Amino acid sequence: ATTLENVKEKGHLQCGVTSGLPGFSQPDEKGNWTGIDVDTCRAVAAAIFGDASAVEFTPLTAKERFTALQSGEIDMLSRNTTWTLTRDASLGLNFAGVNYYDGQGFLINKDIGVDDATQLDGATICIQAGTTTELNLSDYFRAKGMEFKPIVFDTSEQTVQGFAAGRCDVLTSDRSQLAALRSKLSDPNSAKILPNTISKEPLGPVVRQGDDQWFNIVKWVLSVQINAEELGVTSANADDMLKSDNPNIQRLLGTDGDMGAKLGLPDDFGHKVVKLVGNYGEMYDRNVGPDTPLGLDRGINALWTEGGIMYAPPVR
Amino acid sequence: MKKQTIDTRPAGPKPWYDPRVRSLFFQAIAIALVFWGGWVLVDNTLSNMQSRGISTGFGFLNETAGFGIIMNLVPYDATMSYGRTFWVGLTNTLLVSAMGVVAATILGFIIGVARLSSNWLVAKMALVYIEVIRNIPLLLQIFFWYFAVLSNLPSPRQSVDVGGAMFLNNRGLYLPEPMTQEGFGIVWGGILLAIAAVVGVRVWAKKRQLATGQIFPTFKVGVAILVFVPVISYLVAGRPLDWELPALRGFNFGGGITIIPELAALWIALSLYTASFIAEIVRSGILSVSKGQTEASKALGLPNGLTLRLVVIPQAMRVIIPPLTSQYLNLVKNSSLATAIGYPDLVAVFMGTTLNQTGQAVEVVAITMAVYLTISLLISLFMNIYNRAVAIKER
Amino acid sequence: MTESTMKAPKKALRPVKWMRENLFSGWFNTVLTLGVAYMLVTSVGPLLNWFFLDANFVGADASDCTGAGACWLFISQRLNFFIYGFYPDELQWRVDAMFLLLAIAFVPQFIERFPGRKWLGLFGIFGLPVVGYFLIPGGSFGLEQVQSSKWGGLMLTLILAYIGIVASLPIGILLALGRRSEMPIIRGICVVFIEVWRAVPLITVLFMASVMLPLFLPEGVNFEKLARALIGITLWQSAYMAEVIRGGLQAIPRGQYEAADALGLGYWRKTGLVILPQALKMVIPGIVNTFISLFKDTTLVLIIGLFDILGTVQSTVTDPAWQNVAIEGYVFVAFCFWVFCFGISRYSQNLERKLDTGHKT
Amino acid sequence: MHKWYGDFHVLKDLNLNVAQGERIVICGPSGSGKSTFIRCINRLEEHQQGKIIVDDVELTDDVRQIDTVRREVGMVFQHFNLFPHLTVLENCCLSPIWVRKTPRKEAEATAMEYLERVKIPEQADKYPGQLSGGQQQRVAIARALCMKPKIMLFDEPTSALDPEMIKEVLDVMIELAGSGMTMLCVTHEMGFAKTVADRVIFMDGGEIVEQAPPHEFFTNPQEARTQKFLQQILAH
Amino acid sequence: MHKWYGDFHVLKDLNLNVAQGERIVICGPSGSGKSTFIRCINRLEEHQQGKIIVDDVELTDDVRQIDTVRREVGMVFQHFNLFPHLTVLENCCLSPIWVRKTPRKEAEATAMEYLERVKIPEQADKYPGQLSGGQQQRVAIARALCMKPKIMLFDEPTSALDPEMIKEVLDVMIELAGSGMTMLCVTHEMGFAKTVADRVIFMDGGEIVEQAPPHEFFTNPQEARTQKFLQQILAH
Ligand SMILES: Nc1ncnc2c1ncn2[C@@H]1O[C@H](COP(=O)(O)OP(=O)(O)OP(=O)(O)O)[C@@H](O)[C@H]1O
Ligand SMILES: Nc1ncnc2c1ncn2[C@@H]1O[C@H](COP(=O)(O)OP(=O)(O)OP(=O)(O)O)[C@@H](O)[C@H]1O
Ligand SMILES: [Mg+2]
Ligand SMILES: [Mg+2]
Repeated sequence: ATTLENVKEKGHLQCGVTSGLPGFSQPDEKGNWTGIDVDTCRAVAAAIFGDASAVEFTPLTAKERFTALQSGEIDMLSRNTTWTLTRDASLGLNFAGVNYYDGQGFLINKDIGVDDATQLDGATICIQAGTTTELNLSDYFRAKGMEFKPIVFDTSEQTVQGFAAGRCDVLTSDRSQLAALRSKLSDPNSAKILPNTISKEPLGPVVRQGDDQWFNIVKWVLSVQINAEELGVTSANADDMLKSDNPNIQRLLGTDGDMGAKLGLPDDFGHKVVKLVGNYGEMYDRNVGPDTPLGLDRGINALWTEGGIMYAPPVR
Repeated sequence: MKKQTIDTRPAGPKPWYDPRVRSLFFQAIAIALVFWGGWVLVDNTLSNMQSRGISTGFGFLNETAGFGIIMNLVPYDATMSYGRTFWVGLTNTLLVSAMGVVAATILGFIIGVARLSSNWLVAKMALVYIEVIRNIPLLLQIFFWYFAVLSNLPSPRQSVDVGGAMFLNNRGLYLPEPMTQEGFGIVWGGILLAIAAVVGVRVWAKKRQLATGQIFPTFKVGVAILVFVPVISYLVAGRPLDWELPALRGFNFGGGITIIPELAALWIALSLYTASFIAEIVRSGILSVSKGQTEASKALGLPNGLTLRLVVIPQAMRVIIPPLTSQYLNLVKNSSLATAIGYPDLVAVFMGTTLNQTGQAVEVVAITMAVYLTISLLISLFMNIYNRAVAIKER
Repeated sequence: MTESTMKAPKKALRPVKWMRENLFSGWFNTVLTLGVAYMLVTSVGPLLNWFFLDANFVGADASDCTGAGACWLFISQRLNFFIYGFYPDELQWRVDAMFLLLAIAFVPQFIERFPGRKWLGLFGIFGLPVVGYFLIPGGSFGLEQVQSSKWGGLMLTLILAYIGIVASLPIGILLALGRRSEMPIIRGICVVFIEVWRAVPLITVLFMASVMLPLFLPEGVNFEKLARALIGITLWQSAYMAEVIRGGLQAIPRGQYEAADALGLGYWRKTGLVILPQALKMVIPGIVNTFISLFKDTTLVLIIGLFDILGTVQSTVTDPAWQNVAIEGYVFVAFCFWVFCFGISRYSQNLERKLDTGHKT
Repeated sequence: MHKWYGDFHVLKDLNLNVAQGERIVICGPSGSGKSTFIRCINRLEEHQQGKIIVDDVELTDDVRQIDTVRREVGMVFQHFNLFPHLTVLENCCLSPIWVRKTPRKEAEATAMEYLERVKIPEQADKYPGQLSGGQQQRVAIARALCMKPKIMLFDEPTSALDPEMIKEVLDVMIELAGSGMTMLCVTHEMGFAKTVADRVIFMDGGEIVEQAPPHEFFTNPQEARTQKFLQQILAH
Repeated sequence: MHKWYGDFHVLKDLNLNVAQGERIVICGPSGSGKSTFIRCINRLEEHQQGKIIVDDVELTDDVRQIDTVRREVGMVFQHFNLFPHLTVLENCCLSPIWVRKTPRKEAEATAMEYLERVKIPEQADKYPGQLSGGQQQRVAIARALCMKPKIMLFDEPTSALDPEMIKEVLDVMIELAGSGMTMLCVTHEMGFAKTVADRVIFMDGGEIVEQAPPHEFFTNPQEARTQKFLQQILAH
């Protein structure tokens, strides 16, 4: 059976997320998940079922995530996962797009008095197991002819705890996470993020290889969100926009054409996604934007029209 | 009722009523089931892996790993292969297990004996120790030692400094590392000589004791030989040994030998936890030796120490060994909790990072499980041999 | 020869004498005593301060933790989460009901002469899982469904341990019987099964169960993550259980087997009516001890992302709203486990003592 | 009939006919194969050569035949082998209920009858552990009788008992013998042999050395080995 | 000498002088304190009041004195208490080697001598578990003798043995008595008492009720309690 059929049969989408990373996916006390990765899953659920809550989340450590996806334990993985060639090619996975452009950076204790990553020779560095970060770090230090000592933790909670406890001088991770992790410190001002970005980290949802329909669904749900922002469709005005005579918006919201049917989805899936979850900008602002505790500027994640690189192929 | 002698085997029954046939039949079914189950499993797995585009085979072991590991007993850097990460992980697992086994055994024996001490306070403290430690999950204890205790050590700049040669901080314990120079062969020679001499003295002392009954202070003399001969040869060779002292370089201490806190926390937690079980085993072992044995030994005039050494412990060992073996096995298995605090053991490195980077879960997990199975069979084998040696001969 | 009513001497000087005999007999003991006493004195004071005197018990959030000692209100504020995980507030009565039934079934086990405590115990072992099966997840009898992903905290810990032990018992019995079978192949299969499971660490088992199991099963067959963790735990546990039960089987004298044979009972009746009842009774303490170690080992599910009690505490100690409460959190979990495990182990020791004397009659 | 343990020939060419209602006492020095012989009869041990025919059923590997024979043969062991987790009554009812499929009520009634016959009806609800050795052995006899066997086998039923208790048990056995039950009894109680046996069999080294009616056996043994054995026994 | 277990007064004002070479048999009903008394002599039990002087050394809390006394006193227990993990020879050599610091060769030679004296030299390399009870007890005697003690204590050395074996052990003890060893022996074997004892002591309720040379003791006991006890014993 195809993944879509399986999901429909189950009645919900099984989505792999991190076990707790503010802004990306984090459960509250009641088990309600929030975050940009979580919203990506919700958008897919909204597209399939017209119900953004038809998702079950499986918290995964970085180590487990690919095995869980490969084995069929989850239907899609939305767990700030970096798109790399190896992962795409040899793990039997497909990356369905990018919902956050990130880069690896360093969080460092202010006391140490280091302003630049090139001064980090000999540092002890906390990382999370099973991430590209682990590999980038080796590359970076090797290229610079510097040495480092990696302390590898299973979960981001433990990584922060290790850093907070002074086990390492530097914590490295994607820059977006650094802000989140820093906010978890007892005194966030004691640490700062170095200006260097040592890698490209395009993060996005992942699906299993071999089911193109499912791959397309996830890819296009994300594209719909980005296009919606570009076209000015928001969850607030989605209903009004149904009356829009902009053909782009009509195709997006399903009032014109059979875009949904081509994917095996209801034609109004775009409307449902935007209405129930919002466009990309909303998703960003709600979870990681400047008004959230993470306070991340759009930066390169701004639309291409606004100087960023968020660019989605057209719904046509 | 009649009985007759006929020189043939009793006539065979119908096959389905013959217990031998029945048993063969059941066994055939069992074997078929196992093979069928195994085949289904393998078939499913292969077809699932194929349909999901997962590569199979062990070729990945030769690919470049590309990630760093903080502690390696075999040479390792990021340019080496995944196969090498396996050895790094395995040696780290073996190291912490061996350290744990030694420490837990020593501690366990001490606490077990303390539990039986005539000193009320000591006995009660041992009791409290045992009851507290063994009733709290090990994972929690590892977290406690790692996050709550070791992390409270000073930062590198405020290190506890022992004579400028040893340093203790929250990055680990730094010890000077001996660097052998040219001419160190003489010292090696001295060490070998000393060991040979000690063995010689022991043999001689035993002979003399057999012959004259005098007991030679073998232990003290042996220690003296072991200390002085190498020292003298060291001096004679012109001190061919440099110590690389750890020193603060940039962020951290460099040089010397480092015991990282992950290792320390894991080691402490494993040892303390297992020791609490071993203590109980030792205690019940000692109690299992009947009072008559101690009395007989006292009646023969043997003092308490000798009674313990010559009469009680040898007999207690018989009771102690089997459960002790399973504690050792548990310790080795529990060392895999390393992954929770980032000690690079087999599970953390190989079944963790390597598995994740290569995605070859089935192969990696199979190798890992095979390793644990081998270790535990080896330990069982070794302990069984020992156990047979100390078993009591009966009629 | 006449003063038959002479009293034992020096009765009045008891405490002094007691101290001399038990604390200060010989220089070695004196040194030990003084050393231990010094350690106690220097550590108990600060610990007391931290635990009680300087600790904060009341308040609403982190800002009320002003004292130098422990911040216990962190625990009381988050207690609900630690006990029920994400289980919906308004449905928590269902969990409470299970806790109550659990208490009703097992507290009487500690009370000698409680009427019908055997039946309560049997209900606890066989009935409770059935009740729980309907009550906790809901979905039938008009109960609202609660996904297993919402289960967590102490409740999840107990469910894991409980089902693990109850389910592993029958499998363990079969394996133990198989291992003592006269059929070499059956015996071989059981030996291999038991030894393999006993040799591998639980976290590899959990890892396999949590992420790899679907790979081994035909496409489309799938269970929940919790169910898979339970399968892993149960199989792993049943190997240990088998060894405990085998110990009991071995302790049954040959005469019992022969007498049952002579009465014409077949293999299964002999085993079910004569051998197993005796063997199981004999190894109850062993079973209880296995339970304790399983109970402690359930904390490892944290590593596969289930929120057991340690998992919930770990996830909250990194909550930015609370600072530096890691130690309080760990102490709380440690205390919870300790109370359970210590209680049960005491119970098993009692039992052991009783069975011991029971044998001699 | 022959039997080997490995290379060790325990039972050599035994040949014995027991008529219905006959009471046979088997004696002989330790290790002579008495127990092995008697255990072969209800197939607790397997024999390798020859035939054992019990009540017209031949004992072979066939499980049905083994079951049939075991139903017809009651056995009392030296060490009682009562089931300690069952009450006396339950011990007695076990086989009737599960093997003979008697209704429980009926089985209990029969059991009480036999318990009365061995003179301990008042102990029915106690556990074996609470009884004295003699009482336990009597329960064991009652348990065997509850199967209503045609033949009773006794393997040194009194040798694990204190002297006072031996009498209790022997009395029950004598009573039983009086009622016409076919009995094979391994014992060294020569008094018992004299009182009830129709035939005494002397075994040594796995062979039947001599068999004779008791008065003849005791007063006028034919074989040297028998004479020697009797001297030892009677010297006590 | 007095001794208490808690509030229980086990030994009441015992007063006894034993001359060198004297052979004393102690008897009395069960629980009368015989074992306790004899165990006090080499301080396996502590006495609370009064003096025990062995070979001019007084037994006090002083460990050195306890050691000295234990070296001079050999003891044989009811349950042998041999060390099962050592061979017979090693059992015998243990104390000579470690306590008396005898060379092993010499110790072994002496041990063999004593093993010959108790008539089991051929068992020297077996383990105690491989011997019969009587043999074990003889090893225990040899082991005690190997210390060349001045006094030997026996606490019911034959009561755990089968009748055939009792004789073996008693023979050894009689031989030993003949060689002039000082002996204190708790036993109910009146035959032995009659043969070798210089004095028989009767204890009851922790007191010495009567002491007398054996023929007088047996033929003409003074106290009512003794008479009653003797009747019981001799009725056997
Ligand atoms: N399972 C066995 N394997 C090997 N040899 C055995 C076995 N059981 C018994 N034997 C041997 O068979 C011989 C006969 O044993 P059996 O128990 O029948 O003797 P017995 O006449 O009943 O002696 P006792 O009076 O001591 O009970 C003995 O030599 C014994 O050692
Ligand atoms: N450790 C002890 N604690 C308390 N009471 C004891 C202890 N040992 C012995 N007794 C009591 O002291 C009394 C004397 O015991 P002892 O063993 O000396 O008697 P005995 O004369 O040797 O008897 P037996 O002939 O049965 O060996 C008994 O009443 C016994 O119950
Ligand atoms: Mg026999
Ligand atoms: Mg006594």
